[in-house]
Amino acid sequence: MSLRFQRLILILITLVFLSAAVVLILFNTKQNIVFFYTPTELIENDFILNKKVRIGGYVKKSSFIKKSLNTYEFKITDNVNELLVFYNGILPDLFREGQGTVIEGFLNNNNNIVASKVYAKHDENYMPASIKKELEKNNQWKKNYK
Amino acid sequence: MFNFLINPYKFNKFVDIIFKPLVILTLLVLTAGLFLVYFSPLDYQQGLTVKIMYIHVPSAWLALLTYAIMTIYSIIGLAFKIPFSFIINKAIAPIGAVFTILCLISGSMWGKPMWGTWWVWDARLTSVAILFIVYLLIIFLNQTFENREVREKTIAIFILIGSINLPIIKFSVDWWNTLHQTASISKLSAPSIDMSMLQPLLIMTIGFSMIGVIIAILRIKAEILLRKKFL
Amino acid sequence: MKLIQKIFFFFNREAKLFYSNIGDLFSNILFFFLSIFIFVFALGADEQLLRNVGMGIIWSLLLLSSTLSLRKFYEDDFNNSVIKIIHMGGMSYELIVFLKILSHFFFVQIPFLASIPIACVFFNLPINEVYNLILTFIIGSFILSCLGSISASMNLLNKTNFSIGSLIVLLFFIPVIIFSIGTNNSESDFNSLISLLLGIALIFLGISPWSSAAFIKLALRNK
Amino acid sequence: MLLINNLSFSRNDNIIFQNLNLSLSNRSIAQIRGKNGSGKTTFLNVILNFLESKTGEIFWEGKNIKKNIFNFYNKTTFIMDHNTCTRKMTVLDNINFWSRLSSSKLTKDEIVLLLETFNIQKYQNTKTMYLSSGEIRKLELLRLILEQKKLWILDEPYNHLDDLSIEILNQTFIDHINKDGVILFTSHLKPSINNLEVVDL
Repeated sequence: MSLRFQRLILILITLVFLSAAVVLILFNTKQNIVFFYTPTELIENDFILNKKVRIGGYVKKSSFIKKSLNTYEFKITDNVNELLVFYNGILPDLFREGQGTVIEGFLNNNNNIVASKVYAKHDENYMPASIKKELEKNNQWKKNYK
Repeated sequence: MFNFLINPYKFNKFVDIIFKPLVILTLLVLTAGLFLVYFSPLDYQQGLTVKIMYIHVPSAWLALLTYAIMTIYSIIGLAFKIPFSFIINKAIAPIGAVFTILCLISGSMWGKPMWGTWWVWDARLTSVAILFIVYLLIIFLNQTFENREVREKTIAIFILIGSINLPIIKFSVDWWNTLHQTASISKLSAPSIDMSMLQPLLIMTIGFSMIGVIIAILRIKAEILLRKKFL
Repeated sequence: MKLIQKIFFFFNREAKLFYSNIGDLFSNILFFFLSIFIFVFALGADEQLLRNVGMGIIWSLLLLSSTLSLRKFYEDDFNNSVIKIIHMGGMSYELIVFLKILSHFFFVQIPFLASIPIACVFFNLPINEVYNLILTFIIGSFILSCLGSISASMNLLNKTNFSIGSLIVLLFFIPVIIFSIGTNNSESDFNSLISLLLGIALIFLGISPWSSAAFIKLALRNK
Repeated sequence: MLLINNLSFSRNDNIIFQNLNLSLSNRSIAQIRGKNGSGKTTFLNVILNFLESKTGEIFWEGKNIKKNIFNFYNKTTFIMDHNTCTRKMTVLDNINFWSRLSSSKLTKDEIVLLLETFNIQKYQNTKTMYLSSGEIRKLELLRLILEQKKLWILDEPYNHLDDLSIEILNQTFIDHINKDGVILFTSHLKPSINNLEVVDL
């Protein structure tokens, strides 16, 4: 068994291992390292009751109700389906209707969430406030969320 | 033309020529950047806090760029056996570490008002923290081995193994839906950042990278002198 | 044919070496159980808290206590140049590293596997978490052996501080910990996580013989 | 038939030895002499391809050793200056491991006979860490006879040995040469072996 023959076998074995590994990893990377689920994803793989879960989406327009000091109720949606959220605590100053948000909380039975933490998610558009006023003045301002 | 990047003597000659003008140019660029940032408009969503971006984004890019440069140099050093590349690796490791810690601190300062928390365990932030730990390990490894040849080769191989982290950082926002927003500049369509904010950002990036280059030049020259003493 | 006999006697020697200093293994397992007690005292004995936190603590303590036995990997075989004699006996460095990884897996990691159920009793984990823990540990411990081989061969000539070796193991073990604890929260589907862990194990199995052999050759050249 | 032509080696560019030529036909023995630190051990390591030589090649039986290293190793025994037996294993375990590794054809009682000639048979089942350095040295040299290879390369074989053992060692060298073996060893002593080729470093 000369050295080169041994090394050749080991090269073949390593290539087989590496290709199998790449296939395994690429095939199922998507679902599991997830920071948050969208409401549709959550509903698809059937709710997990009272298990800590993170949901990301947009605050539905005109669904924001301020019940009392620091307790709020709003709907979170990803333009497909939506979930009702109860939250009491301080909201980040970026948070308002139509804004992207990530919620950590527990699902109680009829598909609404008691949130323990609310993050405001900033999308990637930066635009000076001045231009926004002009656009609003001659009402070209339209908020098209995908 | 480019072999001052590989040959220490040519590097010294080239550097002596361009060092003084480079320092003056950097001061100019930085003052221009300072004014542009001061007069840059507030963001329609965040208002004043967006100004942290002018430190956070350049230091993030330069942290990744420094590691990419170190990876290229370790490949050159190992494959073509050029000793100068190991000198450069040793010299620019701390610069990358400083840029990474700058990016982490400015990022978390920006996160508190925007997201509502100093630190959140998501893919982009954790992988940048791992990059910082890799930088620290490289700096510590530089002090461990007695034998120079073993030390250089081990660190070069370690940098190569650690470079798996670069694509993870770059594409972590696109692969997994993370709290950190996707890239504003590299989108194929028009960049979703307004022109009046893009200019100061680019100026600040150029300023930061020139500071990095100056410090790198000083450290590499010091390293060459150190190496000559032992040679 | 002769090579298989040599491999068999290589394992025979590893077994003899393992049984001759069995004290090392017991000190590792003792470290594992003592640190479990420390965690339990630190967290207080409240049932529900221990149950939630148990799997994570056990996994990280397994990782830490297996980095204790890193120095034993190549250190004494390298110092008295037995590696050179084995290489002259007809085995390439890559094959020696591969056999070392397998023998480390059998003689160091399997006893840890035996001590997991006892640790789970201390944290009164539910049965499915214990099952998750054992399954992910089998794959995880193999990755630990590969990583241990890489970091041990990297630090052969490193006389000053050996802790860099365990730092490297901890650093590269982060994704494995994320996935193996991920099997616990039930939204992520189980067998995709396990195949992900298998993928990482295969990657490390692929690169560790080559990188460890390269480090050993480097160390032999500059002894 | 070992042939070395203009071998030179330098460690981070200070030259250890330069264009060294040596040719050892069958039935020949050579000694490498030099003051300490003159690169004797490095020379042996370069011959055995554990160190990369700067220039020059080494031929064993006409073929360059870099091409088929395992054929070369298959016919060589290398005894180092430091002890390579495992301290935590007994003498017999070490010997069994060595004989299996080099697939030697010695039977069990031949091995016991060998132990008697080196008079370390009473330590058969004791761990090597309890033996004296002279006895461990004899155990190392025992590997020469155990593996029955053609080319013997030894590094400082005579240190730690008493006169009787040196006499036995010289005798084994002469027997090996008569069975047309090749021996190359480094030592600063001047052993009384006839037609000894001397290489000065």
